[in-house]
Amino acid sequence: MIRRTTLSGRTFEFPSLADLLAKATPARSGDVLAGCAAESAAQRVAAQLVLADLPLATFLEEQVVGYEEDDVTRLILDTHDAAAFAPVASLTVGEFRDRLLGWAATGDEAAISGLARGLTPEMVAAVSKLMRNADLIAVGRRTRVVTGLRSTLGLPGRLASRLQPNHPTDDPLGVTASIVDGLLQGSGDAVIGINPATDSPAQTIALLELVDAVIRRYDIPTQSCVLAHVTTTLRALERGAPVDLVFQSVAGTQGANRGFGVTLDLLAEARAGALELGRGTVGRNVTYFETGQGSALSAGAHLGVDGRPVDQQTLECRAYAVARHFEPLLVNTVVGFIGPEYLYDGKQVVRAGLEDHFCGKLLGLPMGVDVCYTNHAEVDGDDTDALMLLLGAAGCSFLIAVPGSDDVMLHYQSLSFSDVLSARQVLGLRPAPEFEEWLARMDLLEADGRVRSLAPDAPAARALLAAAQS
Amino acid sequence: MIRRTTLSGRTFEFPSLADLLAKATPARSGDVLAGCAAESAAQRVAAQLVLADLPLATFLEEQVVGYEEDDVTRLILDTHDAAAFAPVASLTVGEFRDRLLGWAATGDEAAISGLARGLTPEMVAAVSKLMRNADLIAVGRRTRVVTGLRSTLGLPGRLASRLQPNHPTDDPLGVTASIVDGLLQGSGDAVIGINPATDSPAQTIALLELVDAVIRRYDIPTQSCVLAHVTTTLRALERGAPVDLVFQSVAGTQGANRGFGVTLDLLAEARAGALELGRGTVGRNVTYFETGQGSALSAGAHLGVDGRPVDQQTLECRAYAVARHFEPLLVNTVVGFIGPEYLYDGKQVVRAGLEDHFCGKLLGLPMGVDVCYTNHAEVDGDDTDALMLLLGAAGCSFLIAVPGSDDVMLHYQSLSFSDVLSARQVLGLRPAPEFEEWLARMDLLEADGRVRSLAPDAPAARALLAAAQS
Amino acid sequence: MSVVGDDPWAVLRGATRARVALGRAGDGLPTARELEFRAAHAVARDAVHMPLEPDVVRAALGDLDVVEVHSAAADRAEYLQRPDLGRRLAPGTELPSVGADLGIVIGDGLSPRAVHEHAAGTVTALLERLPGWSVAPVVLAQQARVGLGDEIGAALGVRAVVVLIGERPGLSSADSLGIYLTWDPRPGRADSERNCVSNVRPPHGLAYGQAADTVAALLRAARELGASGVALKDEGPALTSGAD
Amino acid sequence: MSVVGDDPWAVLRGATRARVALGRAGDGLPTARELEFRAAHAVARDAVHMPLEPDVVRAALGDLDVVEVHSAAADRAEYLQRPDLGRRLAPGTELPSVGADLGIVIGDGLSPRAVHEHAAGTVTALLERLPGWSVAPVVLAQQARVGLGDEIGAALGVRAVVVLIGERPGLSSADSLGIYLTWDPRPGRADSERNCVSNVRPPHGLAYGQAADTVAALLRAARELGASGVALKDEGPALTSGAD
Ligand code: B12
Ligand code: B12
Repeated sequence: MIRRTTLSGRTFEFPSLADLLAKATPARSGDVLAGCAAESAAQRVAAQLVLADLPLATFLEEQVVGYEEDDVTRLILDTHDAAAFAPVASLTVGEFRDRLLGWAATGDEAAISGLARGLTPEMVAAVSKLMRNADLIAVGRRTRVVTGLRSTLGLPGRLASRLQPNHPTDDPLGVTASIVDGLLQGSGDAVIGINPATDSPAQTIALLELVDAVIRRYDIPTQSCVLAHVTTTLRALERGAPVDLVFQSVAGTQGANRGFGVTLDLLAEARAGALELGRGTVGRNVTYFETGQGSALSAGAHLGVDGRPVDQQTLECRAYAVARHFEPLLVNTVVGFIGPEYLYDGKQVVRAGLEDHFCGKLLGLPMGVDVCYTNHAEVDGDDTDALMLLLGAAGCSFLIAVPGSDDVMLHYQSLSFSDVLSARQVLGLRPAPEFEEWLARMDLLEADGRVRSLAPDAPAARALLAAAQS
Repeated sequence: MIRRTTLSGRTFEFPSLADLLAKATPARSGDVLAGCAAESAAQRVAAQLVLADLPLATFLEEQVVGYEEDDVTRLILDTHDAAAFAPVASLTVGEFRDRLLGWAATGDEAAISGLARGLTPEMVAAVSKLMRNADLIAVGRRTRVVTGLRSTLGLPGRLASRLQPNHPTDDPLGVTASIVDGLLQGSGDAVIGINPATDSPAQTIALLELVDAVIRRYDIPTQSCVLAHVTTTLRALERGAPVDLVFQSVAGTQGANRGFGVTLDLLAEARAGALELGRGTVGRNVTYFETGQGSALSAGAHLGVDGRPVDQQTLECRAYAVARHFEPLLVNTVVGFIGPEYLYDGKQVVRAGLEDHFCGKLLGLPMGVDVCYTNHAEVDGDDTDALMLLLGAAGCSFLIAVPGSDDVMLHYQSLSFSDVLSARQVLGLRPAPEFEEWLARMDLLEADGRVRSLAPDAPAARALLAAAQS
Repeated sequence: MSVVGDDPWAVLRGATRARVALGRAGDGLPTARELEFRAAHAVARDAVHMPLEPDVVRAALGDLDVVEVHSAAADRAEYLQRPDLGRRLAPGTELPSVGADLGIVIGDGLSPRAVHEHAAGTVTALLERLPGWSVAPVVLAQQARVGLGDEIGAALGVRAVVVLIGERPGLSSADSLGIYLTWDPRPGRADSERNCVSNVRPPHGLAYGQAADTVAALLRAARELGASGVALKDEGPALTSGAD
Repeated sequence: MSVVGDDPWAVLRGATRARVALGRAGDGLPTARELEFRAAHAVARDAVHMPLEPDVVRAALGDLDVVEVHSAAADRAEYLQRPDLGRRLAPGTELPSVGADLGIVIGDGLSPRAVHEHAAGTVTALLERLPGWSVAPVVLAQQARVGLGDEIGAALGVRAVVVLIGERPGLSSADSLGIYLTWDPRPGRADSERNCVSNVRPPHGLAYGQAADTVAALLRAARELGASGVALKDEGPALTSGAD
C-alpha cells in the first residue's frame, strides 16, 4: 500500500510499510548500506509525518517480514496479547507517543509496563522513530521490568553490571584475575559472563566450573554465564556442567538466526535444560541474549516482504521478540560492537543505544547495554560517557564492564569497572540489592554506600585476591 | 620553553605553553581554523601526557597571553588568591585531576568550591583537557556556587531557567505572549531576559519597564534583563530605568573585549550603577554575562605570547575570569550559538558545553548553558537532549529556554520550556525555591511538584493570560 | 489590544510568531508540534545552501549600477568553514575608486533568500531617505561576511559603507536581512566600530521604511560624530508604541 | 600458581594482560591510566589503516606458491563502509581451478599487522599437521572479509577453505589473527556453516601450534561429517589445565 504526504510543496511516497519505517529512521550508516535510508532530511520528516498518523493496529494486519516465510513474524503474531494491547488499540503511532509521554510524566509505571505483551516490535520501533533522545529516556525510566535468578535486576534506583573477564586463551588464572578486579570494584551483580575464546565444550565446562567455584567460595548472590554458542552450552548441560544461564546471540529474522546457527526450538530446548537444574534462589529467569543493530544485514538476512530491505532498528526490535519469548534474566544490545558500517559515529551509537534500551524495555525485556566501540569507528570515551549516563538516567537495568575498558579477547572498548561506579555516583544509583548486601558483608562499602578504594592488604582485598593466587 | 615527550617511538615537541594547551584540546573546528589544533590523535595524547606532568604553579609564572599587553591577564594574576590556591599549589595538572575526582567521589564540596579564587583560567582549562566527559560531570556537580538577587540560584537539586521571550521587532505584545507562555510552563526562575532587536536606549527602557510591570503585577520572585550592549544599559540607568541586571557579552582577551566595545572599567561602572538601585531581595548579584568558545577568534583577537594562537577553550576560560570579577548572578556559555566554524557538530557542542560548565563553576561562576545550535551546524535535537540531561546531572545552575525551541529573532534553536520540565522530571530537579513557592501560589503545580499542563480557562492560566490581553 | 476568540490560547498565538501555546505531551512536545519542528529544521538547513541569484537582485534594483564581486571563499563549504575568507575579496578583484559619501554592499551571508526578498526594497527605501548623499555603485557580493564591507568600502573610497546581508536562517525566519553600517571603512575595523539594524523581514520583522529610517538617522549621526559603533546610539523612540 | 611480590596487586597484573588493578581517582581512572588508554587508542586506530605488505608475507611463506587477489572494495575507506564488497573478488579476478583438498586464504581483514606477524607461522604449523592433504596455492587477499574465502574456495575447486584474517585491532591486541574454516566453500555460505579459531597471537594469545592442532582436528572431523559449522565441535580438551 502506497502512502504519501506533501511537505513544503514536495510530495513524498512510501511504497511499503518497511520503506516507511526505514525512511522515518534517524540517520544510520547501516541503513545506507542496506539501501533503505532516507535520502534527505525532508524525506525523513515526511515519513515521520505519515508514520505518526498510522493506526497502531496496522502492524497487526500488514507485515514487514512475511508471516509464511519467517518464524519470528509467526512468533510475534501468534503470541500477541490483545487484552494487553487494548488500552492503546485505537491510537495512531503519534498518539501512542503522546500517551507514553503522559504516563511517564505522571509516573504511571503500571500503565506503561502493562502493555508489553500487547505490543509488537514493529509498533515499538515505529513509536521510537518519532521520539527524541529525551523522550526515549523519559519513557524508558518509567518502564519497569524486574527479573531474577540469584540476584534481582531492574528495580528502581538500581544499576547492575555484567563483569566480563575475557582472556585470549581462556587462561583460568587470567580470567580469575579479571573477576577479582571486577568484584573489588563492585561489578558483577548482573552476571559474571565470559566470552570463551574457543568453541570447545570442554573449555566451556572448565570456565563454568571456575566461575561457579568463585561464586560458591565467596557466596556471591549472582550468576555465571559462558557465552558459547547454544549448541555448545547444550553439550555442557548434557555433561552436567553448572549452567546458570543459557546464552545466545539472536537476530530479528529467521534467516539471520539461521546465520547464527539457531532456531527457536533449539533455544527452547536449552532453556528447558537450564530450568531443570533449578539453580535460582530469587527467581527463575535462566536465559541471556545479546543483540545489536546490523547483525541481520551482516548475515544478508535483512529483506522483508517483496524482498525490500528492512531498516536495522526495526529488525533489532524483532530480535527482542525472540528474546522475550524465553523469559530472559538479561538482554543486552552490544551497541557499537560491530563497527562503523552499521553505526558510524558517537552520535549514531548514542542514539541507537537509547533506542534499543527503550524498545527492549517497552517490549518487556530486562534491558542492559554494552556501551562500546571498536577502533575502526568514530567513537571515543566522551561518547560512551554520555551514553552511559543517559542510560543510567533512562533506568537501564545493567551495563557491561571489563578491566580498564579494554577487552583483550574481543578487541573492543566497553565500559570499565570504575565507569559504572562513576555512573552510580553521579546518578545516585545502587547495585542489585542482594549484591549490595554482599558487598557490605565483604567490607567493600564505605559508610555512604560507595565502593571502597582498597589497599591490597586490606582484609577484604586479601580475601578476594586469594582466589587469584590459588 | 620547549617541552617534549616520546610516544610509541615518535618524539613530539611543544614550543610554548599556548601550543601545549592547544594540542592537548579535544578536536574542535575552531582550533583548526586558528591553526593550532593537534594534527593527529597521537600528538594530542602526547600533549596531554606532557600537560599532566606540568606543575599547576607553572601557570602563575608562564603566560599564554602577555601580562603587559592584555588587561585580562593582569586581572587574572593581580587578583590571584594564594591562600585559596594553597591546597593544590604543589600538584601537577594530572594530580589536580585525581584530587578533584577524589573530592567529588566523597562529596567534599567545600574542598572543591573553596579553590575558586586560587585558580587561574589556564589551570582550569588545562585540567579539563585531561578529563573525560564523565569526569567533567562528576566534579561539576560537586562544585557549589550560590548566587541571588530576587531568587536564589545554584542550590543542590535545583535547575533554573532563563525565559527568553525574544521578538523580531521587540513588539510588547509579542514579548509578553512569550513571557506568559514561559511562566505557564514554570520557566523564568533564573531571569526573564530579552535580547532587544534594536540598540536604541528608548527601546531598551520600554522593554525593561514591560518586564518589570509583569514581575510586579504577579509578584514573581525573579529578575529581568534586557541584553543590550552595556553602553546602552548605562544610558537606561542614567534615565532611571528599572535595571535589575547589567548584561554584557565578554571574551577572554583585551582585544576581543575591545571588539565587543567593552573595557573592565565600563563593566565596573555599569555594575556600580545597578548595585546602587538596590533592587535585590535575597542577594546582591547584579551582573549577567554571556560567553562562548570562538568569539575571540571571530574578532581576530585570539593571539597570545609571540603572536601564537591560543585555543578557544582556554580563551573561553579567560572570559570567565572577566565575569567573576563582577560577582555575577548568572553566567552562561552560548555553546552552539555561532556556528560550525567553531563547534562543528553535536559531539563538539556536547563536549564544549560540559567543559564550559565545569570550568566556569570551578572558577567560581554561577554557570548556566544555552544548549543550542544554528541551522548551518551538524547538530539536532538529539544532541541537545543529550547535553541538556548531562548538564542537569552535572549540576548546571540554569538553562536557557525559548518558546518551542525556536528563537524567532536570534535565529537559532535553544531548548524549549517543556525541555526544561523534562530535564527536571528525569533527573528529579526542582526550580529555584522562591520561584517554586510562587508557582505553588499561582496554582501552577501538581501535588507531586510537577508543573501542571493547564487548560486555558483554568484560573491560573486566565490570570496569566490577562497580561497578554491588556 | 487583541480579541479573544473561542480558544483563549489564541491570545498568545495571535501576538507573536514565536512557537507559543504548543501544549504538552507529559513533559514533552506533542507529536504534531515535534514533527512541525523537524520539518522546519529541514527547510532552514536548505536555506543555508541555496545559492544567491544575482539576476534576481539586479532586476529588483531597477537601473541602479551594480558591480558583482566574490569573497575569497570559493564555495559554500569553504565559506562555512572559513569565515576569514568571507571577509576578504577574491584575489585580483578590481573595484572603481569613486570616492562617494556612501557605499552599499549586498552580501548573501547565511541566507541568500533574505537578499532575494528584501535587499532591493531596503536599498530603495534607504536611498529615498538620503537626498544629497553621493552613492557608489551597489556591490553585490557572494560568499560574503559582514567584514567584507570594510575592504570594499576602502576600495571604493567611500566615507561610510552599509552592508545588507542575509542573517543566518532561523526555524521560522529563513529570510531575515541584517544591516551593518561602518563609518570610514577599512580592513581591520572591529565590530564595535559598526552599528547594526537587524531582522528586516516584513511582515513579521522590521519594515523597509522602519529599517531605512534608523539606518539613515545613524548615518547622519555618524557623519556628525565622525565615527560609528558603540558610541553611536539609535536615539529614536521605541519601535512600537507598546500595548499598555 | 603465582608468586606474590612486594605489591599484592602484582598477583592480578601478572595473571593477565587485561587492564586490572588500575587503581582509582575517586570513581574514575587515575590520570596516568586514563592517558595510557588514550595513547593505546591512537595506536589501535592507526593499525586499522596500515596497508598490507604482500612482500612481507610472501617472504615469510618461503617457497609456497602464492597468488595475490583483491576484493571488490577499492580502498580502505570503501572496505570499512562496504563489508559486502570485501566478501567478493574484484571483477575480472582469475584463479586456477586446482581441485585440491584444501585452500588457504590469507586476508588483511581489519589488522594487516596480524597477518604480517602471524600468518606465515600459522600456515606452516597447519601444513605440518596435514600430511596427505593436497593444498592449492596460498591466496593472499587484500581488503578481505571472512566471506571472501567462499568465492575463492569455489574458484579453486577445493573441498575446504581456511581463511586466516586480521581480527579487528584491540587496544592492547592490535595483531590478533583469526582462522575461519568452511567445508565445501561456495558463495552464500552462512557463518553458522564455518568454524572459528581466534586470538592467534603468541605470546599473549594462542600459539601457532595450538591453533594448528585445533584447525587440523576440525578439518579432519569436517571431512568425516561432510560439513563444518555449529554441528562440528572442537572436542579437544580445555586449552590450559586450569589453576586449581
Ligand atoms: C564481530 C564479531 C561478531 C559479529 C559478526 C558480525 C560482523 N559483521 O562482524 C556478531 C556480533 C554478529 C558475532 C556473533 C557471534 N559470534 Co562473534 N565475533 C566477532 C569478533 C568480535 C570480531 C571478528 C573479526 O574481527 N573478524 C574479522 C573481520 C575482518 O571479519 P568479517 O568478515 O568482517 O566478520 C565476519 C566474522 O567475524 C564472522 N564471525 C563473527 N563471529 C563468528 C563466530 C563464528 C563461530 C564464526 C564461524 C564466524 C564468526 O562473522 C563476520 C561476518 O561474516 C570475534 C572476536 C575476535 N577476536 O575475532 C568474535 C568471535 C569470532 N565470535 C564468536 C562467537 C562465539 C559468536 C557467536 C557464535 C556467539 C553466540 N553464542 O551466538 C555469534 C554467532 C556467530 C555466527 N555464527 O554468525 C567467537 C568464536 C569462538 C570460536 N572459536 O568459535 C569469537 C572468537 C568471540 C568469542 N570468543 O566469543 N560475532
Ligand atoms: C552571531 C551573532 C553574534 C556573534 C558574532 C560572532 C560571529 N562570528 O558571528 C556574537 C555572539 C559574538 C555576538 C555578539 C554580540 N552581539 Co550579536 N548577533 C549575532 C546574530 C545572532 C547573527 C548574526 C548574523 O547572522 N550575521 C550574518 C553573518 C553572515 O555575518 P558574519 O559576518 O558571519 O557575522 C558578523 C556579524 O554577525 C557581527 N555582529 C554580531 N553581532 C553584532 C552586533 C553588533 C552591534 C554589530 C555591530 C555587529 C555584530 O559579528 C560577526 C563577525 O564580524 C545576530 C542576530 C541576527 N538576527 O542577525 C545578533 C545581533 C547582531 N547581535 C547583537 C548584539 C547586541 C550583540 C552584542 C552587542 C551583545 C552584547 N550586549 O554584548 C555582542 C557584541 C557584538 C560586537 N560588537 O561584536 C544584536 C544587535 C542589535 C543591534 N541592532 O545593534 C543582534 C541583532 C541580536 C540581538 N538583537 O540581540 N553576536
